[in-house]
Amino acid sequence: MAVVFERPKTLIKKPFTYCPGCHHGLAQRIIAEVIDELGIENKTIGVGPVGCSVYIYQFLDTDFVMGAHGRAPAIATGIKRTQPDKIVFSYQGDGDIAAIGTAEILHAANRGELISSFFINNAVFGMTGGQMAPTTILKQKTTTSPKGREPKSHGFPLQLCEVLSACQGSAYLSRVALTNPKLINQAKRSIKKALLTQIEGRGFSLVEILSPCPTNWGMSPQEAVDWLEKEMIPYYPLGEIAVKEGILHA
Amino acid sequence: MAVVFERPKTLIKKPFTYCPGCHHGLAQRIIAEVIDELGIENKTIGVGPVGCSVYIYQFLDTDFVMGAHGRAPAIATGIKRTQPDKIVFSYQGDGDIAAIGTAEILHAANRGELISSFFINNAVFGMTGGQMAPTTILKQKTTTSPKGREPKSHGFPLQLCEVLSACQGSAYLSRVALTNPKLINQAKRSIKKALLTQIEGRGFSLVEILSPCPTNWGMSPQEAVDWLEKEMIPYYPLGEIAVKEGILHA
Amino acid sequence: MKQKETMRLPSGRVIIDQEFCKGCSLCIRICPREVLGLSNRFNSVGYYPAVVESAEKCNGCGFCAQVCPEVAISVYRG
Amino acid sequence: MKQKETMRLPSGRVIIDQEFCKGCSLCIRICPREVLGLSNRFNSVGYYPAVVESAEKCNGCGFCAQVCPEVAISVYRG
Amino acid sequence: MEKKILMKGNEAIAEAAVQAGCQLYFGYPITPQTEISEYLSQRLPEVGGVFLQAESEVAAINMVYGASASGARVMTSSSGPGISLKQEGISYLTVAELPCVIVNMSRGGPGLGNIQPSQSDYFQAVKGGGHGDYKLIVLAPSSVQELITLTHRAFYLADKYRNPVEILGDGMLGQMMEPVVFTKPQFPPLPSKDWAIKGKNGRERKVVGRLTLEAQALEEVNLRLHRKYQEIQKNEVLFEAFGSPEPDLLLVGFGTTARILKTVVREGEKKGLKLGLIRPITLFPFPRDEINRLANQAGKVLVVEMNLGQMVEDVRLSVEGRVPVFFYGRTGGMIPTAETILSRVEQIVS
Amino acid sequence: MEKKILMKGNEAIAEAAVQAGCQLYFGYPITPQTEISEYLSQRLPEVGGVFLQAESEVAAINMVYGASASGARVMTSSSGPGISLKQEGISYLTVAELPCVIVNMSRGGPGLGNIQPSQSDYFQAVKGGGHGDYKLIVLAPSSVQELITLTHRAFYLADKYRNPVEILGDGMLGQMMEPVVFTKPQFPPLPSKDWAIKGKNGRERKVVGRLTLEAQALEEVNLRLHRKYQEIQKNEVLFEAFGSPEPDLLLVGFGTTARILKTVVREGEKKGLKLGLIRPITLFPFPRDEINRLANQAGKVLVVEMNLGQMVEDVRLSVEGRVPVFFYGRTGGMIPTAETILSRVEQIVS
Amino acid sequence: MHNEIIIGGFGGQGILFLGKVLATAGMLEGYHVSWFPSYGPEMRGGTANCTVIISDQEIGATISDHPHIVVAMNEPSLFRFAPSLKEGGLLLINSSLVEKEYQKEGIEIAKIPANQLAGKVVNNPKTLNMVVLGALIGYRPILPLSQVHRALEECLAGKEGLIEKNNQALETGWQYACQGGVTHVSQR
Amino acid sequence: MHNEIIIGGFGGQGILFLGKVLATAGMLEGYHVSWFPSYGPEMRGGTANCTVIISDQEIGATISDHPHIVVAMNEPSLFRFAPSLKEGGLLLINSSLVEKEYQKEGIEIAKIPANQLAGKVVNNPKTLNMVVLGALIGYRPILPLSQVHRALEECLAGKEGLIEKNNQALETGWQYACQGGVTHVSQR
Ligand SMILES: Cc1ncc(C[n+]2csc(CCOP(=O)(O)OP(=O)(O)O)c2C)c(N)n1
Ligand SMILES: Cc1ncc(C[n+]2csc(CCOP(=O)(O)OP(=O)(O)O)c2C)c(N)n1
Ligand code: SF4
Ligand code: SF4
Ligand code: SF4
Ligand code: SF4
Ligand code: SF4
Ligand code: SF4
Ligand SMILES: [Mg+2]
Ligand SMILES: [Mg+2]
Repeated sequence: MAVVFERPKTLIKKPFTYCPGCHHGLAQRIIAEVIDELGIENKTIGVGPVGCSVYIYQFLDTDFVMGAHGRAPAIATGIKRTQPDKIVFSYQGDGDIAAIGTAEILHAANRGELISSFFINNAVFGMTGGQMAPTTILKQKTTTSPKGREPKSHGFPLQLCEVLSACQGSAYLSRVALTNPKLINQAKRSIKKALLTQIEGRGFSLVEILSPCPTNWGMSPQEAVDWLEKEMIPYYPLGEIAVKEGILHA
Repeated sequence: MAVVFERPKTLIKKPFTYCPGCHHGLAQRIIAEVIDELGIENKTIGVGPVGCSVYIYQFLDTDFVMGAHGRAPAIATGIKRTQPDKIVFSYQGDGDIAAIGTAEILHAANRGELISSFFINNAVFGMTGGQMAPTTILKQKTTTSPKGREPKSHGFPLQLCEVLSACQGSAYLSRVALTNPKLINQAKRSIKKALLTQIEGRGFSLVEILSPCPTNWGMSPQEAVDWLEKEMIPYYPLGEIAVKEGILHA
Repeated sequence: MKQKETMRLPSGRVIIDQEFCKGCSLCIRICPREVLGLSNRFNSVGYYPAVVESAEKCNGCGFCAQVCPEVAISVYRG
Repeated sequence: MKQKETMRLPSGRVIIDQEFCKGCSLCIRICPREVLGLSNRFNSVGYYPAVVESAEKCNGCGFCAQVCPEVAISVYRG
Repeated sequence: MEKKILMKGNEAIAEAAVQAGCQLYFGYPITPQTEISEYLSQRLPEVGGVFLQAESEVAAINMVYGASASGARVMTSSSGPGISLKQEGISYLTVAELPCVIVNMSRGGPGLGNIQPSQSDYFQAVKGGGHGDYKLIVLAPSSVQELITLTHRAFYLADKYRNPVEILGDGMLGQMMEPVVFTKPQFPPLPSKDWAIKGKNGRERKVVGRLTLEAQALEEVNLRLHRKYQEIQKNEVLFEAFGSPEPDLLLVGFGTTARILKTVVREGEKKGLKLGLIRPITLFPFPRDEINRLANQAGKVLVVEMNLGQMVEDVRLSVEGRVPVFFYGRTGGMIPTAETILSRVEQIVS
Repeated sequence: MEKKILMKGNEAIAEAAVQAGCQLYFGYPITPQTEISEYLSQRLPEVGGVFLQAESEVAAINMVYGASASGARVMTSSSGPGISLKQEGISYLTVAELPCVIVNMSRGGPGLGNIQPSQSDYFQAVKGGGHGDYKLIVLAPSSVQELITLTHRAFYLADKYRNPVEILGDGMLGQMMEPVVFTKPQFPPLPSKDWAIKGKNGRERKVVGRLTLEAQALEEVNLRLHRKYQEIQKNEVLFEAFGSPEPDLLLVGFGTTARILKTVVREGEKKGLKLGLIRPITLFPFPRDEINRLANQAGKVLVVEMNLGQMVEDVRLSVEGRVPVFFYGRTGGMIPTAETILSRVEQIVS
Repeated sequence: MHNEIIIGGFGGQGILFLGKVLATAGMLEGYHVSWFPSYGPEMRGGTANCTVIISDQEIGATISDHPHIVVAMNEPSLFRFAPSLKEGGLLLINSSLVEKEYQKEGIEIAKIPANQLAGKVVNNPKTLNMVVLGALIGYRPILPLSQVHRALEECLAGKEGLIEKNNQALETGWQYACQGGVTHVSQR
Repeated sequence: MHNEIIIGGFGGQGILFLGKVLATAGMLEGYHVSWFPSYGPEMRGGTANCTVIISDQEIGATISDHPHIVVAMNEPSLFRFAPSLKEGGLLLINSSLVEKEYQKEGIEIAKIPANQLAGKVVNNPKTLNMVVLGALIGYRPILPLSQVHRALEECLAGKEGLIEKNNQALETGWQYACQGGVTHVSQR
């Protein structure tokens, strides 16, 4: 009997600790699948963030380093510069990567650092209970934008991929979502391209994954998926934002 | 007898403490002229950085706040949010604004914070003795890139205006140089536009001023001006990078 | 409660791990054949997990497994 | 050394503050009329400042003052 | 508001800040203090104030710097890792003599640690986590009611001395609810903030954070600050004494620990133990004379902290070897129980 | 290199680091230590190492974290404000038990301060500027030669105890030249770094910086660290005693100050004063027993620092009131002169 | 008078609110009270619990090592908190969700089918927390029921529409307890 | 033997190098030596100075409050450092750049037209620092000239092409001093 779908090898067999309907688990599964397909599980090192994403090390069966909030790209840089033969990726939330860690991700991209970042954009600070993130969309209510985000006091939703696309070292930037099988397949291709960008030594790569946070959005998993598609994607258009051929450093 | 050129009122009459041929003084003179022309000297508050630019407070006759390296945009935000009727600007070097202060300037821009930033890009850390800056151009030798900047180890020259142009709150972004009277006049227009952007409440504004650092470039003032024109401008094309009409927050 | 709820059919076979499932219903929503539903008994963590309700309808497309955030579903065909 | 070196001409008049000047020569380079040159005596800070060498040639265009990083030059016309 | 209401510690601080005239708040979320932000994001706009969630703790403390330089009452809050990130900014605030209130709802460290209550940031708060010879005024509340009164007081002291004030709480104080009464903050009048930058507007221009690149100039600044700290030490010590007036053992603890020590005193009494408790309310200025006096009376001291021994150094410095000082600590978010402390007490006393 | 050469302190540290096998350096320029970066930007690539100028001190310390987790010998350096910014990262390094060397060429603070030599970051280094119950090993060199030997030692101790080591120098030590001889670092063998993450490659996967969200788990970690610190206190104390074996006054000072105190001892001798000097070389672990012993012998202690009184607290904690402890300090980048100290000494002795 | 009460269950069962009403009632009655939630770094559903202390003395720690009352709103919290119950303490179990039996000597065990009562009697499943609170006061009358009603009203200030159903739920639980009484006292 | 020497002037006059050669010579001669630059936050030209201490004892502070020798390579440094000279100390002035006179009792004042000598005699204006150093050793023979030559060679390792001219400059200064001798001893 043909296997249509089974758990990837690199995904440790235990239940995720995420909320029902959260896509953190889904994203991690896809990363695990790509690692399996590339056969790089033995030389991959993940760098965890602070945020709900932090639990990734309990689920992905690779070496892991956990560090301070927002600094994963710097930590990853330290690892990659020490061990250039390893595949190093960071896995970060929007608070982590686009708020406190802005400088670290931007300069990693600008250096063309040979690392890959997977960025879970759920438009809120999930772990701390749903505060406004730089990626919170306009009018979205959060616990620190109780009347909805409005530009005058809170600023605008930050489009990280677009920002990073102005950095010369960014070799591959892509934005994906996981709300249906087609998008999931596209996401998987993007994640694979990102890791291949690294493996081929072409430059910095990042995949932004739009992801629901039903708990803090105050929605059912289904509502959250709908909201993501209808409200979030218009602010964060899916697709490849930067694809540079050749080796940037050459 | 007609006055062709005289010292602006807002420029305190004492000799600059900068090196011969450094354009810090020139930039400050132009800012002072614009302040005079707009008649805003009584309600302008400058925020100093750390770097050679820090001495601005000794020369510009407005209120000033001096703070930590790279944080001027955050300090300016604190001031502007407290005193929305004041004109608040930061004056920062490339190390200050594009290295340690990356997150602060990016988020000030992204919030569309009603402040103006004047950014002196001299492609090195001047005050500390000529180390590589994010803006150091490729092949440029500095005390920490002794063989010349090369992308693989040091990354690429960072184009801050282009990066900030991806932030929705950026209403006016412009890059200028001060190497001849024509460019100086253009620069002055840009600085005026930036302050007007703030005065009219339209959003965040920044003017990047390419500037020689003869001391750390190891050149005579004249050579430095030539080098700036021939080597730097190709990396940092002059012109208005973002000009948004209307009030962004509206 | 059984640990695994399985079904067998010429076209598709779906296994839902009842202890991994958190009852988010995303699989139910995506299934083109209305194969799945929610159990009315909660699992040991306290969730009402998805169960196969109309095994015979399954075409083995794997959509349910693709979208399951808990990687609780395996799908086989043939 | 005199504190101010001045010149008068129908067209232009340039005043260079010898104590502000750092002898960078940028004014000399930009002057379309070759009015300016460097002094061979240093000022109290130790720089050899710019001086007006051919006052009669000045057209009062103000370029020198525009580019002077030390704001050491004033220009008048008429 | 004279009515007793049940209120969460974090919300009590936030409301107390508003009542003390706090006009701006800049912060970045971190458990266990995020409710302060959340409350103020709603409340400050209501009273015409400003709430701004900064991009980081570093940005937040520098926004505080700007707002304080503008003459406003301003607050920020965080916990462990975030407070560490603020150390540079705090050092700058002290030397620019900018008043502000910084809340640390301390949690288990080091590193990411956890979000359970802890007192292991005592050294950081009291000795100076940043660089240079500076001091913060540090207040250690021990109940939700006191969070209110000390928040009021923090704003007053900050302005009185032009110095940042840290409120050193912990996850328990921030998260718990207790009945409180809001009273109007009442303090002596303060000098006007004529140093604040408001645009020169005709008068002499002002500069906040002037450079002191000459050693001599900076030494003068530091000596002036030092005299200010001595004045604070002289004027502002607060502590609470509790239990037997003639104790056989003096307990010393602050904040949450002091609450537990009160239970210990009461339970000890039942067992016939005469125990005294001194609870420093100001950690800087530290009540060293009072501790010294009471310690000598008691003959023995037991310091209890939710860390591995930090304030105990200040207690030792207070008694200078005249009586033995014992220590009991739990760490990493563990809360000492009255039971265990009592058995430690019995060991020492017997 | 057995030859005596004249070398600048900062360059000596940098060269010593290379000799100690330092493979990576991450830093951000700041006076008075930038020559360390500058030297290594040239030197490390020569030996196949990595020099990277980070975008900030925060990034630098986290790059160190990554490199150390990879099992490499790694260093960073900064001064005052930059070290403050590193406090969060330092706290993380301690709890993840990642060895590394951090150099602080201390300058006048607080805030921007100036770039003159200072010792006012003692508390930050020794008590812990970051959050949580942790300790750094802190070494205080006092000559360019010692910068070399202590840099060697710093790498050794870091690896031996899996703990960050801070070298606390100052602007004078960093900027001055003295004759030095480079000797090969020689230390006992170290355990292999089998905890380093190198890709699981068939074996069990490894995780550095594991979460400890349960209080009990974190307490266990902290207690284990605490035992390690006690072991360090037992094994690694270093100090130098100088001057009269039976002094009438014991001087205590570290680093640059101790150099000046040696002059004081010699000048005092000429005036018939019997002075002893103890110079702590390790600030943590602090030579408390030795100071206590010598202090009791001398009967009086004078602590001199380039700050307003920081190490003096550890001296007081060492002698616990048994003999009087006096203090003399300069701050803000001022360097105490032998003359003034001597007149202070005469006051005290008479 | 000194009572330490731990209420444990799933997120969404209204546990923190239950605790708040209880603590408010204690406050209104003139006691010292404290309320302390469990709070995790994690937002992901799972357990929620809180500790309420009501005392005639100043309250020390606001957590409880040996509570006088444990309310187990679901199975995991039963096994987590029941073992620490003080000798003679009350274990109140939401039998709608707890199937397993629990054995411990020297405590009093009471059961209430709170979900059913809230759903069927009160006709509002969300009031199950007040059903349980009513039952708690029924089994252990540490505070007058009237005070609990007042507290409930105070806690619902601004949401007056909810008061009636919740008051009814309180009554329902209280009556169930008073009628059903203690279901089981374990022997030493 | 204990000598504290301050050399002050403009940036670009080779002051730090002068100090380095002097300190190296002291080291080669077997003394304790230290070299300490003034370093500012500012890169903007202006003054440069350094302190060299040569001693038969361990060196304490590497700065000097009362130097034994002050070398003033320009006017600003003359007025900055000369006042602190120790009683009986030597003030060596680069008379090519210093026009003003300086008066102080109890010190020895010597002048050398270093720029002229470097330019005209050595035929290399950049060697003015070595001219001054030669003169310093001429006026105060604290170290053998031969050791200074050796030190110079060591400091120029890798730039051997420069050795000859600099050696010549050293000689020139030294001879100028030995011939001209002390120009002026101020009276008490
Ligand atoms: C320095 C520091 N500041 C704040 C925090 C608290 N904190 C933990 S997670 C988090 C944000 C999480 O948001 P995000 O990165 O979007 O991840 P998510 O939980 O949404 O996946 C914050 C602010 C921290 N741990 N450290
Ligand atoms: C936190 C911190 N890090 C480093 C420094 C040291 N520092 C002073 S100025 C400067 C950089 C100056 O470069 P730039 O901003 O380009 O200004 P410039 O001097 O070139 O005008 C640095 C790194 C500091 N003062 N504070
Ligand atoms: S809080 Fe949001 S991001 Fe975190 S686990 Fe729950 S749904 Fe996912
Ligand atoms: S160092 Fe460079 S930037 Fe600084 S004053 Fe000199 S020329 Fe200007
Ligand atoms: S495999 Fe396809 S048809 Fe079968 S249950 Fe899943 S989604 Fe439905
Ligand atoms: S998608 Fe997965 S977790 Fe959600 S209900 Fe279906 S099987 Fe359960
Ligand atoms: S005004 Fe014009 S012509 Fe006259 S000196 Fe200046 S540049 Fe030359
Ligand atoms: S441009 Fe100005 S500073 Fe330069 S030489 Fe001319 S007058 Fe002097
Ligand atoms: Mg998020
Ligand atoms: Mg610069």
